[in-house]
Amino acid sequence: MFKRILIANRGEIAVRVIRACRRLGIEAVVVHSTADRETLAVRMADVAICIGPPAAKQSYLNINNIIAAGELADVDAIHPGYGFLSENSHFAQVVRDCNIQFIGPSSQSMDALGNKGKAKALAIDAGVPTVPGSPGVVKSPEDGIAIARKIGYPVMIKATAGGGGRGMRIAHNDASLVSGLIAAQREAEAAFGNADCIIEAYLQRARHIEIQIIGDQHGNVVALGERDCSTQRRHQKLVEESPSPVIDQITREKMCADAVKLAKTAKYFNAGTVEFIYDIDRKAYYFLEMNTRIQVEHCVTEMVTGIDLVQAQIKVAFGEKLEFTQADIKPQGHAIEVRINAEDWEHGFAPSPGKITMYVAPTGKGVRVDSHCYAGYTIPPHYDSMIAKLIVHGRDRAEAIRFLDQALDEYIIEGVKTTIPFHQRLIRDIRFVNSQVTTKFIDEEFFKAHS
Amino acid sequence: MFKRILIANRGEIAVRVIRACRRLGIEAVVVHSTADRETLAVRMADVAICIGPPAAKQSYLNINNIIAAGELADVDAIHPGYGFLSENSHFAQVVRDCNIQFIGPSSQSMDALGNKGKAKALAIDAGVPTVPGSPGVVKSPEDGIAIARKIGYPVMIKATAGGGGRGMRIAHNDASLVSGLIAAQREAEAAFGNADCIIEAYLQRARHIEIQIIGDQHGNVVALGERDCSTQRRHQKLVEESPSPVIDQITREKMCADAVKLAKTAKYFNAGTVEFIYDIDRKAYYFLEMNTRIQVEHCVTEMVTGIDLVQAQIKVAFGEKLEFTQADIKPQGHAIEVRINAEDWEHGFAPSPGKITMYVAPTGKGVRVDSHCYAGYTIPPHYDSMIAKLIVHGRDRAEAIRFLDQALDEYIIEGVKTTIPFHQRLIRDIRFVNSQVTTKFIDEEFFKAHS
Amino acid sequence: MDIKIIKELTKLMRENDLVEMEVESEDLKVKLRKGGHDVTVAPVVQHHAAPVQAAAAPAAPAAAAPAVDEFAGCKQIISPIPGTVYLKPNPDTPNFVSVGAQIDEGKVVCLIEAMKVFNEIKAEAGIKGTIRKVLVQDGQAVEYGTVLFLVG
Amino acid sequence: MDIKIIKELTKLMRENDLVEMEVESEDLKVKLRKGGHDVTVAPVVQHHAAPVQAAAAPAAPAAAAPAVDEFAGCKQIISPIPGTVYLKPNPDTPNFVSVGAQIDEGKVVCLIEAMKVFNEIKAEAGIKGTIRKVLVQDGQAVEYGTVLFLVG
Repeated sequence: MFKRILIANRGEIAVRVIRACRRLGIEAVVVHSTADRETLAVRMADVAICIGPPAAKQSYLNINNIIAAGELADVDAIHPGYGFLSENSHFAQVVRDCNIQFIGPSSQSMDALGNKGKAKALAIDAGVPTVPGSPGVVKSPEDGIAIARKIGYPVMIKATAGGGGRGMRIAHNDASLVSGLIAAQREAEAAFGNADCIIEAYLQRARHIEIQIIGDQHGNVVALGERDCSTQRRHQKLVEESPSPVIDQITREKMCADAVKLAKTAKYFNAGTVEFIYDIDRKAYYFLEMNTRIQVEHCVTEMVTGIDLVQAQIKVAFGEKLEFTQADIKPQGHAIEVRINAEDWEHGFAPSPGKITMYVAPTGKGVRVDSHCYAGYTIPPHYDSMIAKLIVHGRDRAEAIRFLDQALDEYIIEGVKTTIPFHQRLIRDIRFVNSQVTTKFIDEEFFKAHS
Repeated sequence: MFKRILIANRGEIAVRVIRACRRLGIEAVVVHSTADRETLAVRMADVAICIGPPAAKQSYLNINNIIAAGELADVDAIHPGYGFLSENSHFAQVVRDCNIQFIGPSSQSMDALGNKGKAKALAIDAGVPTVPGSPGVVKSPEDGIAIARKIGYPVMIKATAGGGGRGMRIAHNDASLVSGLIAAQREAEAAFGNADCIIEAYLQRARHIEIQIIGDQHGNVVALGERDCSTQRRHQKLVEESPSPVIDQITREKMCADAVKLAKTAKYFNAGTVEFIYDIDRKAYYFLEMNTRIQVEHCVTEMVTGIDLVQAQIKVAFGEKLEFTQADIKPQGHAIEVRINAEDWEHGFAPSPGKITMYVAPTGKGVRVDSHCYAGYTIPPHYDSMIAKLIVHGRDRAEAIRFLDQALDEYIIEGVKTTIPFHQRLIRDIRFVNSQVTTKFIDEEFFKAHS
Repeated sequence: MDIKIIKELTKLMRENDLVEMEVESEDLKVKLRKGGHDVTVAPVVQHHAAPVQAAAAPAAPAAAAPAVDEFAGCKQIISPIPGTVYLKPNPDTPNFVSVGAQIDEGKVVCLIEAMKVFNEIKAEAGIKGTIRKVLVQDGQAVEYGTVLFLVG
Repeated sequence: MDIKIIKELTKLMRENDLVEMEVESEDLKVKLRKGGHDVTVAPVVQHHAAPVQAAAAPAAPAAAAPAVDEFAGCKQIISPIPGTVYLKPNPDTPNFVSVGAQIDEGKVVCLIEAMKVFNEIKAEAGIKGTIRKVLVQDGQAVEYGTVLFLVG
């Protein structure tokens, strides 16, 4: 097994990876910016190395300094976490060129799957259903209009390099298609340095359902069931759960089989997530995109399957074979995760960085909190506003919601505003309780009802 | 179910009972001394009522004020926790006389089992093996000598009203028997207002093994397996685990059956613990005493059985039937609990009260922390020094010890001295790892090896 | 910490006739209140959620906080038990004591009903003088330590 | 917070010739250190457990902390990358710079080996004057922000 791993990330995922390293007897090296000296990850790490000033571009995205730190600390492997450089195939390649193992897929499959257009083509090749849309990049407004008319309005315009809701636009007619396409291209060029966009059918009532997979370097790929992440605000996931309350066992198995098929087609190894959009009315699912990294919401799958995904990820990166087969995966009970952020939910979820003066996390049977925060910690304004992920695991969805309600009630965080009150309202909303939420629920309905 | 429960206790067990109440939809009323205004229990409770000044005698042992608080808050039941009034049958009776349910056994069975002499007689009646010794209270030094000679030296002199190691003496010959008996009687008179002592054979190499039982008011009693609490310092438990690494399945089943038999003989309901001493050389067990309350180490049993003992205790107090039978009890894996105290272990475990300035509890799969502490909390000097119970649950003992090692390493507590470093040494001691510990190990061997 | 900051703050209080002051910065929290007693050491029953007489209780200490100089040096009579205060022997009679009443050790000042028993609350040894302030209302729920009267 | 308390403390420091001071009360924690640079903003690689060059590193900042007045107003040259410092071009030659050397913008002051590459560290724009202090040793591991030289 690896002797020493560098964690090129921060916050809760850095702490999470350190915990996995500990369990595997691996030393953890954490790199950090000058703003992150006092973090729990720095404190827990065996070695901590400062790599730059607060701005992510000069620290957590600074490939040179990260590699230099890895060589200085003589690490065997680099874990990229999520966000930052986790899906940067150039970074993965540089790491490997330096004879350091990258804990992720090959640069080739990352390239093939990380680009929305290429990934869709790959899905079509593999026979995985995709949202009706342009066969590739839209070449011109005229090309776009032709495609949109063929699919039928409304359509979605998406930047191929986008993610997290950026570079997306809905068009209801030819005019808004042209203006939306130009705007999306401009936004994508500015944000990702790549203006390429595609067009897809826009589903009116949809749920976001994703399949967690993991593959080893020996060609084995196993699907670990789905996560339903339909409760989103502006395409940002707020709540994730497993199993999905809206799909049946046959659909579940088909989706899992398709996810495995896609991963095998791309010769994928590492943990990964195949995202689908599920059309509630047609009861049909379509491939959306694949994330070639560990995800924020991986804990939901860990709770129901009992598998430690980060440990498994490290093991397959080392070259080990998966310790389980598809037949071993028997998810138990129901798990829900909510993201507790330092945000003022009543004022457009405005970030609320600052010092946490009091912090008591909930605990008890079926309650898990993944966090890097503690009383006395100052949340810096430079990065995301996540405080913690609260994950509950009950025998069924009703029990999980009850546990969640109690855990949110018990959670004490003072000094910054948090999204705890938002989640308390959300999980008592009858639409959430009855699983009638679509991906548009929060943006279009929830706030009207709760203001 | 009860609508509102008063918790006549403090610290982690008050928090633990509040959590159980929440899960059952019951309101929690916490009573507290003036020293405990800032505690987590007071903060979490639905209602908090101050009942007296810091001294326990005037607050947590002040029956009048506790009952007055219960009537003021109009509660249905009182949970006594452990320690304080939890085994005071007079208190139980007063509570019931006020038409409040006492979450514990009947005063009669509490009386019969709480007194060591009576309990032993009851065990003999029930056919449960007891340590060879005096049939009842030792009437005179001459009587004592006769009994001791019959059993064979060394013998143990024990106050019938004693507990926690107080009022105990070992005698190796007639002379030390006489002096020890007189001293023990004097000590017992002073400490418990009752000078009665008994004499028993003194086992040279013993382990402390106890059976967790729970009974309902319909005559059902179920045994939930054993806990091995052999790692003790001056008769104070430091580490508890389940299953015991030294007993076989046949012995386990016999002990469980005997515990159930004893409880049924005493018409016992409530959670309870039947304590045995296990003679390593003779591979024989003897009844020691019974605790008629929830115990500190109940969490160990919860982890391996999956049963929430505090919730079950509240349910049977309400009159519900047990939701499981003996056949349903199938303990899984191995659980270990260590008590993290605010004590300076290098200086005779001297209490180290004060303000906790930094607090980050470990987390992760198989890790549970029951605590009332947080950064900013001041541990008052008036009560016990417990900070937290750290409980781990692994597939086997080796995995549990590994989890424990990692969790202790992760645990950050600053501002007070803690027993974390002691536990880190202990669980790496080859004698502990190989389960060769006797109840005398810490006092007689560990400190010599580690100083 | 340096006493100067406190001195400065108390000077500000004096100059502006303030009785209470809270200053909080990122690392420093100062709370000052003039006078002989600090209400925080004698709160009433805390009702966090809903149940018993929720609304009345938490508001009480703030409302009852007296102007400080006036009551500086007063002694407190506190409740020794959680219960319900009765200021008069029975509904038709006057209060046991009112502001201005002279009391002496052993004088009954109110009743506290606890466990169906009406406990007479008497001025303890050393409590002697004039009732300066009544801090509870008839029928109010109190806990151990709730200040009932100020005597000076 | 009030600056007075800091002034009082610095006065105390001045009067008693102290270079460092930590004051902590229940609510207040003050840490003062005289001089032009604060070591806490420029630590070297932190080695918590065992692995890389464990012993030498944590002791370094305290040992290197200069008497304050002497270096007040000095500018810092920091490491832009984690790596290993080399003070001389090769083992047989003198250091690039030593205490007392005059430097100007663009002057190479040391090498930092990172990723098998020897990076020349040059005085940045605005850094000009005399090398007053060398804070690292030849072959020492540094991280981003480690102060290498003081220039005044």
